[in-house]
Parts: sequence; structure tokens; C-alpha cells
Amino acid sequence: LAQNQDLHQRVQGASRRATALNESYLRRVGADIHDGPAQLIALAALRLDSKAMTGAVKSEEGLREAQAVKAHLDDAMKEIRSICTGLVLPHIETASPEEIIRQVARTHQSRTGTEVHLDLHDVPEAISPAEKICLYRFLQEALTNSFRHAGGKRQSIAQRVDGGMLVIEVADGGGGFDLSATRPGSLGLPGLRDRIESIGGTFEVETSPSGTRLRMTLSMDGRAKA
Amino acid sequence: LAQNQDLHQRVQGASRRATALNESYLRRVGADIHDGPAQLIALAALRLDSKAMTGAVKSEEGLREAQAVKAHLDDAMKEIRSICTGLVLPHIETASPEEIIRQVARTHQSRTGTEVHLDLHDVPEAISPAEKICLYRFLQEALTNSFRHAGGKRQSIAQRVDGGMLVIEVADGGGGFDLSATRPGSLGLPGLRDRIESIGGTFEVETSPSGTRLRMTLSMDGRAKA
Amino acid sequence: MTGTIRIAVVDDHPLFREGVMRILREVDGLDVVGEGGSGADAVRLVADVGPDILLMDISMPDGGLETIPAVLAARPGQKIVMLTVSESGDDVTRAMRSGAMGYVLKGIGAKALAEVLVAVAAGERYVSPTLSARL
Ligand SMILES: Nc1ncnc2c1ncn2[C@@H]1O[C@H](COP(=O)(O)OP(=O)(O)OP(=O)(O)O)[C@@H](O)[C@H]1O
Ligand SMILES: Nc1ncnc2c1ncn2[C@@H]1O[C@H](COP(=O)(O)OP(=O)(O)OP(=O)(O)O)[C@@H](O)[C@H]1O
Ligand SMILES: [K+]
Ligand SMILES: [Mg+2]
Ligand SMILES: [Mg+2]
Ligand SMILES: [Mg+2]
Repeated sequence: LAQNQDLHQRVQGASRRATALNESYLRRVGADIHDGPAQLIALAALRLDSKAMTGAVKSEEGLREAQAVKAHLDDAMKEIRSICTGLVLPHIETASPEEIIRQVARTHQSRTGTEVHLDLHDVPEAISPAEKICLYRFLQEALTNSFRHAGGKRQSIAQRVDGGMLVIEVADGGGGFDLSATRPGSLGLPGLRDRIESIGGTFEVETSPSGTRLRMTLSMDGRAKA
Repeated sequence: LAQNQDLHQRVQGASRRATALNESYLRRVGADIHDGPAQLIALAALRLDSKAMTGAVKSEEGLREAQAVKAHLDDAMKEIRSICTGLVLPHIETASPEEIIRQVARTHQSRTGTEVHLDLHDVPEAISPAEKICLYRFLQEALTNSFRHAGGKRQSIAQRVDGGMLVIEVADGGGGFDLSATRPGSLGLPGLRDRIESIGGTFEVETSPSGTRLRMTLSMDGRAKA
Repeated sequence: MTGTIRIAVVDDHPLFREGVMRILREVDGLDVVGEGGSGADAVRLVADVGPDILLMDISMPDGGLETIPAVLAARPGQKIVMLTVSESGDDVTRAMRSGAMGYVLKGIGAKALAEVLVAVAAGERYVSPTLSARL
């Protein structure tokens, strides 16, 4: 038994370390993009519209061309922002699980123009930083899938405590999918499973023609409830 | 013993899976940047230089301004390229280990303007794809460190087969460093150790005031030598 | 509008800051009276030169959001406009609640930026349209 526990812990340790390094690495990539190309593009967009520039353009066609260039830069900035948002975690160190859930739901709603129904019970006050990151990435990926693959239909997040376990579910009312035939190269669901299991949680997918439900379960051993 | 092997394999399995997901994820981020913002910036730069645009700019000052904007976009593209290069692996699926070593050395030399001495013996013809990625990332990070932290002094890559093991070393003649006092937040060396151990290899660092040597060792069990 | 609107620009990216100052100086009725690259610089600038508007980055040493209260303590009533890459709803909310008068996304053109600054100098609040929905 002792050996079994040791095994369990080493598997989790290796995987958790890789996940943490991954997260730091993505944060750095996000910062590199933000500090480098994003600033330069912003600068170009700014100067393109300067007096020195527009004042010197003497034809209608030239002005239209300058506007087209500006539009490309606007689009480039939008894409860069959305790539960086996906990469870099917001500051969730001091947020409670409930705040994290509400924040992810809010962001998803405003970004996609869809609704996310919340059903929260007994949200624990404190979970570990690793659990927070995991929770955030779980909600983010699950909602993104519900939007991309289920048209954002009847999206919901449910949270409850059940038999000493913290249970969080994201569900939608889309058409579901064939679990045995997912697109090769998809990273979302496999990444989530790894991430959740690496911190000792469990991950389940339930899907049928009437919708999909992802469930993440964490042990609440000795944790304070709200 | 059987249980011990099982343990060993599960630890490696978890870690390798996390590393592989990581690699795929970075590849995708690189592709997103490349296919999105990079294309738009390139397009903007192109149109800025078009006849419709330059022909319509009627003052010296306006032309200078347009050139400055163009220069910002060029710089943004350069930075995006270098970020993507760091993220995305080149196509090394069909390359032999020797080709990988020569390619990384060449790229490093031309990027930094420094020299990399090669000392290659009995390079095996075939290693697994996971080993290739690991080899590539090991060389890339080790040389980057030698350039950044050791001024690129006496950089070398040595490769040999020793007692059934494939041994690859990257060394420099810089001032070395205190292994027990590395900058918090540094990812390079911890990431390498994880990556190499996850495919069953070993990783060693030797450093002294006369230089630093990183060593990666992979078992050659039943592999053909060149 | 009576007199020139005096602006201080604080951003840790030197090239970007330089560009902002250049295009603002081109505009009639606007002038740049100080520059800096950190929150500490911002606090010092408002005390030393008392600009009409402090145009300030978020992602920089000391943090732009963290600097808003310090600036307002040093010079109550100081008008502050954030100019940033961040489109995070939380950043917008925090900036406006802390007392900023404007929140502008980097990528804005020179003409539009000048218009925002004139409006803020006249007492209006401004948030980039794509973000105002998130408040
Ligand atoms: N909520 C859902 N409703 C319907 N189909 C889904 C849902 N979630 C996932 N799927 C299906 O499962 C596949 C795998 O999902 P997964 O999140 O792993 O990859 P992905 O979303 O396609 O890409 P990514 O790697 O960007 O997440 C999807 O391609 C989709 O076909
Ligand atoms: N070849 C070297 N010569 C001298 N010092 C080195 C060398 N390699 C590493 N170091 C020292 O060890 C530290 C840790 O190296 P590591 O590669 O983990 O991080 P880093 O290079 O600083 O950042 P990054 O996360 O980008 O790799 C470095 O900051 C540096 O002080
Ligand atoms: K002026
Ligand atoms: Mg997905
Ligand atoms: Mg390094
Ligand atoms: Mg900045």
C-alpha cells in the first residue's frame, strides 16, 4: 500500500511539474508578444493616422489605401489580444473559486454574446493555487467547446459538494459527439484530463444527442466550506 | 521488481504525455500567430509600400512618416518570426540526429554570429521522434544559454556512443554559475531535465569558473549505429 | 477650448512612448509636458509638472492600475487616461473604479486619440467602444 501511494504521488508529481512549467512558459510567450510585436503594431497604427501622414496624402485612392492598411493593423491587434488572452492566466491568485467561476462566465458571455447559466452551491472558500489554475482552464476549455461545437446552446456551470468531493460541471444542449471518433490533433479534452488528474482530481465526459456535460471532481479533504 | 518497472513506466508515461501535449500546444500557438497577425501585418506592410499609397503621398515628411510606419511593421514581423521560431519545431521528422545537430548549430551561428565547434562520432542513424524533439530542444536551450550567459565563448557540441549509451554534450568556456542559486522563474534547465527524464534519458550539468557542460544521455538498446 | 491641453505620457516602451509624444505634439491645442516609464515616474510627474492629463500604460514597472490611487493621492482631481494592450474587462473596471477618466486600447490612431484627450480635458469620460459593454 505504501508503495502504491508512492507510485501515485510520483506519477502525479512528474505530470504536475510538466503542467506548471507549461503554464509558466505560456505566460512568458504571452509577455513576449505583448512587449514586442504588439507595441510595434500599435505604434504603426498610431502613426499611420498622424497629421504628417494624412496631411501628405493627396488623393482619394491614397486615403482609402491608408484606411485599408489601418484596418489590417486593427485586425492584427485583435488577434494578438485574443491569442494573449488564451495564453496568459488572469490574476486569480487572490480570487475565490466562486469569483473565478463568475469571471470566466462573464468573459465568455461578453466575448461570444451567449448566455451561461450558473447554479452554485456550497462553493468552498479556499482551494490551492494549482487547483485554481486547473479550475480556470477547465471552465475556459469546456465553455469554448460548448460555443464552438454546440453553438453555445443552454450553456451552464454547476457547482456542488457531494460526499466530501467538490464537483464542477459544464454542460450544454448541443448535439453531442462520438467520444471514440474525435478529431486527431485536438488538444482540449486530452489536455484537461491530464491537467486534472495531475492534481489528483477526476475528469468525466458525458455526451449524447441531447448535449454534453464535462465533470471535474476534486477531493475536499479537510477544506473549509463557505 | 516488476512493480518497480511499472512505477517507472507510469511516471514516465504521465510526464511524456504532458510534454507531448505541451509541444503540440506550442506548435498551435505558433501557427495561430503565423496564420493570423503575421499575415495581416505582412499585408499592411505591403500595401503601405504600394503605388496607390506612395504615389499619393506628396511631401517629403509624409514619405518619411510612411517609411517609419513600414519599419515598425518590419520589426514587428521580425519579432514575431523569432517568437515563432522558438515555439515551433522545424520539420525534423525525417532528419537524422546528425542533421539535427548540424542544423541547430548552423542556425545558432547565423543568428548570433558566434562559432559552434562540432565533434561527432558514431552518430546513430535513427532515433525515435520523441528523442528527436528532445535532442533539438536540448541543443537549442543549451546553446541559447551559452550565448546569453557565457558570451558564446568556445561553444561546442560533442556526440559519442559510450557503453551502449548515446551521449550528447554542449559545452562553453564562459564563467559558469552557481547551480544552487539560479534565478527564480528560469525555465530552461528545469524544463530540459523534465523533458529528458520523461523519455527515459538522464541529464547532467557540470559547471565551474572555466565553463559549463550540459550532458544528455539516451539508452541505445537495440539501435543501429551509423 | 481655452489654452493648450498639457499632457504627460508614461509608458515603459520607449519607442511607443516616443511615437505618442510625436503625434500629440503635431496636433493643434495639445502639448506634451513630461514623459516617464514607470508608476513612480507618473507620481513624480504629476507633482512636478501638473499636466492636464496623464496618459498612462498598464503593463509597466509598478503597474499602471496600482499607480492610479497614488497619482490621485499626490494630486487630487488629476485626469488620467489609460492607453494599453489589455482588453480585460477586469482591468477596465478596475481602472475606472480607481478614478481613471479614460480607457483606450493600443491600436488607436492618432486622430482618434487626440479626440479622446480633448473630450477628457473637457470633463468627459471615455472607454473604447469594444470594451464599454463589459463595464
Ligand atoms: N460540447 C461539445 N459539443 C459537441 N462536440 C464537442 C463538444 N466538445 C467537444 N466536442 C467534439 O470533440 C472534439 C474534441 O474536443 P477538443 O476540445 O479535444 O478539441 P477541439 O475543441 O476540436 O480543439 P482544441 O484542441 O482547440 O480544443 C471536438 O473537435 C468536437 O468534435
Ligand atoms: N552556459 C551558462 N553559463 C553561465 N551561466 C549559465 C549558463 N546556463 C545557465 N546559466 C545560469 O543559470 C541560470 C538558469 O538557466 P536557465 O536556462 O534555467 O534560465 P535562463 O536562461 O535564465 O532563462 P530561460 O528560462 O529563458 O532559459 C541562468 O539564469 C544563468 O544565470
Ligand atoms: K501642438
Ligand atoms: Mg476544444
Ligand atoms: Mg535558458
Ligand atoms: Mg508597457
